[in-house]
Amino acid sequence: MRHYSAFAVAREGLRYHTGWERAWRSPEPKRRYDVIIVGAGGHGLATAYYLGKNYGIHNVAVIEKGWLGGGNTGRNTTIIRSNYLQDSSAAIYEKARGLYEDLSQDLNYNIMFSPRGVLMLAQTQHEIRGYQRTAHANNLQGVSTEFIGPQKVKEIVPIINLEGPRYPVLGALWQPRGGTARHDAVAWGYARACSAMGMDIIQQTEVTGVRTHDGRVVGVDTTKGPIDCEKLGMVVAGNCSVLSEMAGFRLPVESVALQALVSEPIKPCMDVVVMANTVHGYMSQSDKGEMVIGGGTDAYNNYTQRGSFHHIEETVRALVETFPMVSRLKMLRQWGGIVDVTGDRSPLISKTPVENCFVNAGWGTGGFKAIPGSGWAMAQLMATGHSSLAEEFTMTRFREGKFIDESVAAGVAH
Amino acid sequence: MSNLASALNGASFKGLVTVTEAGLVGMITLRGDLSSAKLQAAVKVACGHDVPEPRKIAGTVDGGVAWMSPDELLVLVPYAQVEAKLSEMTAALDGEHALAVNVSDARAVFRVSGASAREVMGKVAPVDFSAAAFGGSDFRRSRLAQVAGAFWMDSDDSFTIICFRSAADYVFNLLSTAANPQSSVGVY
Amino acid sequence: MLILKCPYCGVDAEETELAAGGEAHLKRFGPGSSDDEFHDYLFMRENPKGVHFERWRHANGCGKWFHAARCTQTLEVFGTYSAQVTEPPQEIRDAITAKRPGWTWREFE
Amino acid sequence: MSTRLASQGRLIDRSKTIEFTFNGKRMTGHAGDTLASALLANDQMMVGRSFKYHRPRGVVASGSEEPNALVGLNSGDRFEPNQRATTTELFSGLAAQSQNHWPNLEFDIGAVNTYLARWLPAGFYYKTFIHPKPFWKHVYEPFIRQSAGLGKAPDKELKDADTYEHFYFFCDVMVVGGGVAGLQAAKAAAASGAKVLLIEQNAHWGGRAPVDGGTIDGMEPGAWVEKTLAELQAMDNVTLRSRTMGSGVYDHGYALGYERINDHEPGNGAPRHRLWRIRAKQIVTATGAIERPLSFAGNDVPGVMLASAMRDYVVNWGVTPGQKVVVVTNNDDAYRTALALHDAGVEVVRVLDARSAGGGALMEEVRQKGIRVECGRAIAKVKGGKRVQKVSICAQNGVGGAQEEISADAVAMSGGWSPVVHLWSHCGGKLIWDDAQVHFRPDASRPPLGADGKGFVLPAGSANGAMGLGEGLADASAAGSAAAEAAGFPAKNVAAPEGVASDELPIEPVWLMPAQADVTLRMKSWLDYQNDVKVTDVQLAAREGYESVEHTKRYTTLGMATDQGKLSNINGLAMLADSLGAAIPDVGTTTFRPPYHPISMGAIGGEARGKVFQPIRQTPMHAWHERNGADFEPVGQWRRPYAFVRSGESVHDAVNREVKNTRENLGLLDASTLGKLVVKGPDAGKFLDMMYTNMMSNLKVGKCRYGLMCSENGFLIDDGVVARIDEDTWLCHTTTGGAERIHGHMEEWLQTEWWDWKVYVANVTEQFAQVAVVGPNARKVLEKLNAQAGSGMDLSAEALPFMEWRDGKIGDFDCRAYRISFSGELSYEIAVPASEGRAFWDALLEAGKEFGVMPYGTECLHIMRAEKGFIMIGDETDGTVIPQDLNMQWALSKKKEDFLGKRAHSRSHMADPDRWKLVGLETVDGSVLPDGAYALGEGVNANGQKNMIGRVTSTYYSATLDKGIAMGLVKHGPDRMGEVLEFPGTDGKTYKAKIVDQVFYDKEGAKQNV
Repeated sequence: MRHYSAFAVAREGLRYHTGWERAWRSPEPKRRYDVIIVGAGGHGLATAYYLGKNYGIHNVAVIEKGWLGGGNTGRNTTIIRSNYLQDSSAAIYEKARGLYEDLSQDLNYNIMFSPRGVLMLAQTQHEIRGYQRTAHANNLQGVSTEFIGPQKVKEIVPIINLEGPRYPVLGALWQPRGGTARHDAVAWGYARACSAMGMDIIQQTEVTGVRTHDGRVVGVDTTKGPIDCEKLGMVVAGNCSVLSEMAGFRLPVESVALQALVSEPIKPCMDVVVMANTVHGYMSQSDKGEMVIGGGTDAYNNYTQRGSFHHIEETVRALVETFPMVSRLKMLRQWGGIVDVTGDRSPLISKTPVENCFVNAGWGTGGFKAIPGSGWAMAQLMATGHSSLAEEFTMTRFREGKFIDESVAAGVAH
Repeated sequence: MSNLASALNGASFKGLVTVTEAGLVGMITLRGDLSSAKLQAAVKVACGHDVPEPRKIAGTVDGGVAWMSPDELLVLVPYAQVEAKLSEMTAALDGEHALAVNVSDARAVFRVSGASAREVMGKVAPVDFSAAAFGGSDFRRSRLAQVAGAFWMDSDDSFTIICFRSAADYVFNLLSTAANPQSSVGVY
Repeated sequence: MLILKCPYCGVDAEETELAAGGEAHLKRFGPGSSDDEFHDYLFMRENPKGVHFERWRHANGCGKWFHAARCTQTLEVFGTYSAQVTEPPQEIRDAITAKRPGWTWREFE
Repeated sequence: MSTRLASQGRLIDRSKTIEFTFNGKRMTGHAGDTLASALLANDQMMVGRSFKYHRPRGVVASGSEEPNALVGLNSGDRFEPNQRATTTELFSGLAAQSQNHWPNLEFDIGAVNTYLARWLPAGFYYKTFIHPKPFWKHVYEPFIRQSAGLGKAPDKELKDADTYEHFYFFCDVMVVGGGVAGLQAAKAAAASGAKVLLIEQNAHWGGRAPVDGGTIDGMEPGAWVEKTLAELQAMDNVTLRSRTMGSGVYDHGYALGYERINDHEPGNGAPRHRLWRIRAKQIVTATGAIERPLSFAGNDVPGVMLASAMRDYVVNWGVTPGQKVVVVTNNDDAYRTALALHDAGVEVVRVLDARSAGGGALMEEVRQKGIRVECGRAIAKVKGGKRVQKVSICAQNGVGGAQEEISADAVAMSGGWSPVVHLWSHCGGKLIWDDAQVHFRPDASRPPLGADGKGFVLPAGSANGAMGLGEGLADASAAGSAAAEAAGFPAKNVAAPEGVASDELPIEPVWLMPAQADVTLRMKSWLDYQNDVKVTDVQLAAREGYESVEHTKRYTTLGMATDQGKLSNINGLAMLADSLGAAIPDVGTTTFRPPYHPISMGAIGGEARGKVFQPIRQTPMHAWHERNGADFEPVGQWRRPYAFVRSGESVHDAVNREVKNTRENLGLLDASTLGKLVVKGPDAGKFLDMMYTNMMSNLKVGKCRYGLMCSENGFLIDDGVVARIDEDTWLCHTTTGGAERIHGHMEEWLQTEWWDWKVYVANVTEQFAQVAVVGPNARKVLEKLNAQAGSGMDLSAEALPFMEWRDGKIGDFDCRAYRISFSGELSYEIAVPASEGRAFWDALLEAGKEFGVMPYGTECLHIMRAEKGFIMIGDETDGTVIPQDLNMQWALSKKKEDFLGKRAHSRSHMADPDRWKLVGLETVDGSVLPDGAYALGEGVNANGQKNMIGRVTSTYYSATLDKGIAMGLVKHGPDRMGEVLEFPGTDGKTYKAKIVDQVFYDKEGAKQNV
């Protein structure tokens, strides 16, 4: 793999950048792999990457129906935080956040992790108590957060309006090392590193069937023919139900549309990520200058990647109230993605009824921030059969009534 | 009854249309089998009107009945008579599976009148207010922006609106905002 | 922005008048049921890419719950019908068959 | 130089002069000008700087596709960044500032980037700024962020001075676009009787036709437009709206219209924008087409303009961007610009037609005017910095060896036309590639599908690839009729007008000029003017394997600028296809997403701002609370007084005063917000036994019982007192804000599961104002009211014992009195009709004076219930807590076979003896435990997190006991009474608290049973 650096760019500049090689190969599939990962989004590519890096498993194919990173990895609002309440959530999201800290160096690809800080506004007494509780839990979980008062909030976010006529800002949960990253770069960086390890990323190839024998997975059928494997990882977010049906089992998830939008770019005016859950709006400013705004999910099953506009209206009016200057910006673009939601809105990183077939799904609205930790845990589970990070995220937890419910801390959105 | 007070004490706003809180109206929520003769008779006695078709209203706020759902009516009577009417009705429905309750105080009533009334309503409710689509004895339950509401036209250019009493202040401000004198749409 | 006709009041209600209620025709399992039955009843939802039966409430309207048959891939609506039935009526099934020959949903087809 | 012409200018009124400023410089224009035409009339060629290299930028287009001429408009609370000069109607006093430069437009430090361009190719930042790690946050990113963005952010402290609104509109056919195609489509649709809405984004109707010429039914297009407009205005089934853009098409025929009501006369009192929420059975998109630039070196120099735009400026606004113009094209249409310029007396120094055989009739016409036309020729390079100075000419089929250099001050370019397919595509309409016309157009066989599974969008005219005037009108007429028919209106036969325009020879694709341009030219050939994406950037992306059009777009930022690639996408796509050796349709396009053109956030939010942002529900006593020092807290949509603060008091003082006074004298609580649901019917008892965990069917008439509700999943969702009213009627109290939720919950089960049960439910929450009269003097004050009235219900302990209710009169008020207590004091909750609530409240305050009456708020309520060890939904419960956790097995009926939640409770984790259970907590030093603190266990878990064995659920300072009291959930708590636990605070301290009984005050309940 050609090393990326300022010097390399300078050298290439002299010959008009004609010498750059492909960031990743575009191979034809082999007949057999040790591991097949279905889904070349962030989670799938990260799983492959850590299988190679942590367990020396390199005979891996990542099969992608469309283009790598073309799903929710490239459609989200790029927020990274780990200020979760429940132990198992805090553990995996903090693992992910920690890996993000060094990911650019690890991958030799600048994914622009920007620990600019994440604020979650408390706008009711109930939210104050909820976030104080989270701060106490984080303190014991090794996640660095603190509950701050309104004046500190104003210092950190000068454009905020503390005196909303409906909901004043009473304080906030502040995670200084939360932030954002360049979402496409995360997928591209992992893809480049996987390819460099000899893994095959097979794009434009759809899995049409999952082949099993005596309850064990033996391979998949694809639009490019059958491919055998020892182990199979399903990491396809919104489409996981379709894939699991092929393997003959059902997942406790439903697919819904989640929307987001960006404003036209303006000069930097907000240096942190702000989430206001009482009024349902969150916003950050990209390095290009656009205000990146997360909307809500529709309550009905949907595979169209188009949501309902009234959610956009609700989000925007909340932000206009919280940040009055937003009123005179313009919406440049809105879009949607299909997210898969479980019964407790927490993910699945789990074995399945089919032996050697593993699933990573159900990230709902919060998947991007988890990518490195999710891949790390999934790789560990697939390679060794056990992962403490993944332990609680089994698909059997609903049977036991053992939920991982994050909404308890004042209905926190991801 | 000096103790009585409607939600906004008859507040009023003049703009593109006139928005007025119409004071207290006697209202009885009646749930039951709308096809039952006993129930129909009780309604007739109470307000002088027959049970209307779906999405219709018969009569006025001084004596009328609106179709709320397949098993619910809203009976309108003068506020002072509501308790008497209610006990009459309850007696008449004896032995019938039905529920009649006084909701007069749980509601606020507004009147939106003026040539632009349809337009002002078109700003707050997801309903086709063109003359071809809404008028006469049409009665509709829907949204008034962010709260529930029901309305009908008591004349060609006037709506009567019912909402929850606790939302009266919001609805009044909402309608007044929509009635900004400079904001005529000019389509109806 | 969906529009569904409320079968009770006849209004072509736009989504903002409605509340979605998830999968239709669930069979309730209470005390005495097995762990699997109870688990599937509460958590194993149909999530088809295609024909789906679901519950909606005309919340900002007549307040009634009703059922809708809808395609989750095209958002086409095959019809709405009473909530007081345990499976979709024949005319709804026929309407779907006319548009999606060979469709199946749980035990229905 | 760029000047106002003596002639032409069909849209301006030369008799009206308007003053405005640009970067503080005073300029004048005419009524009818856009800011862009006015700037050009003032020879303001450079109007901004590009995003990445800070290159000088001039006006390139004449409509909403403009990527360059973006300005900061107005100031203060009406300032708006990134306004397009081309769509901004000039008004008196308009003040515009150019963007993205420092210190100023003419001299911009950032322009140094243009010299570094060679080392700043697409995606360079992914390959650099990696080491040393800390530099990204502290050096690199701050640097990148400083260069981010275009316009300034509006002032952080100012609120938008304007208002906005929404408007619902329903029609059979919506036609988007008021050009001749749109007008004809509307006419055809309306003829059938369908209700038609026609919207046009500009202030004027007719689109390009009046500029492009030809005849319609023998008339000048302008005249035909006037005539047709008049006909439409006369039809009462047609609504016309200018200054209204079709912003987006959504599922089930939902469409957004963005009306700019007074952007052209700000501050006139009208709402600024109106967002039309349109429900259309059918939508006709007559949105026209957009001309493409040509990719040659220096095609971004100010003065290089789309040929059609230059024609617009001449004909519509009487402005010419130059005195010596070069026209370069690969199609016939650009010749119209040469003619327009020539007719206006502007010298056209050369027409360069990349096609070896050149064009047809229009070319001949141009030649006859004595204009020099050269075929098979191209622009090798445009020279000049801030404006065009020279143009070097070469053969199109070559590497760009310049053969001639001529001086010119403007270039009109035309790379062909792309239909505006955005609205067609928003909801899934597919496209096909048209080889002959070299563009994507809608594929009629794959339209966006509506609720009925049929197509609901029809493209019309040039938006459908029907490019000629006659062809376009015929196509639009057919589309209009077809739309009406699809909407259920049998088509009347409407004859399409006859449009006649010069015949044109076919376009020839020219994606790079010259065809084999070498790298030094390619790296100066712009695709995306605003984001500075060049031909070489797309080629680099392809080389590096970013092969999908989405990858290339995201890697190079092509088409991600504020014009969303209206000018650049197709050229970039073609360049990508060329680099991959693939056919353009095989590479495909990026997804088109709403809005078509950016719309204001204000308009999206609509009226919902300030006092109508969200409803604030008010009790009948709300106004009194506001006037008497209430410090409100939001509870659901309600706002309840947290405490009534007196002057000189802190909120904390007020709470303690209220607690003390209520325990010692008399307190009043506005409890009107508590939900009240009437449940009636022969099966009501059976039903409530399913809803509540405890038994309600055996409650005696006249009595009350506290009940718990669980979800089917077993978790506590609500609690409250239930009263049996008569044989088949119960009244259920819910928590504040729980009324609608629980009412819905009950209706859901009745309608969808037990629909054969005979039960009716009604929500009567707001019918009553409810006041809790609490404290040792509670009975006294009520009896005083009776005494004053001379009659009233018997409130003695015998007549109205604890946990019973009575109907009757208290004083002058009809009421229902409940003898219930959430405070442990003697307590009555009195419900009176809401309309008399305020009067009742006033009467109690008046009569209560001698008994030391004081109203109290929610915090006092919370403290008093905590002193008594009562749980609070939302504090002790959080959606993960089951009654067993709260030691409330007593409320789980053993007699009942079934109730919601019963089955769930038998799952392994819920039956787990290790679940945390409710206990009282008392700090060893009497201090107050921090809210939400966790109890520390031993060691760490598998993920290295410290083990926790409990948490605080509520914690208060008890004024009654003068110490901190708390409740919490603790592992094996009830078995560990007396044990001291450690609660690490976030303040670094560790709090020690002893596990105690959760009832801190009046354990035997003596105070309430009097």
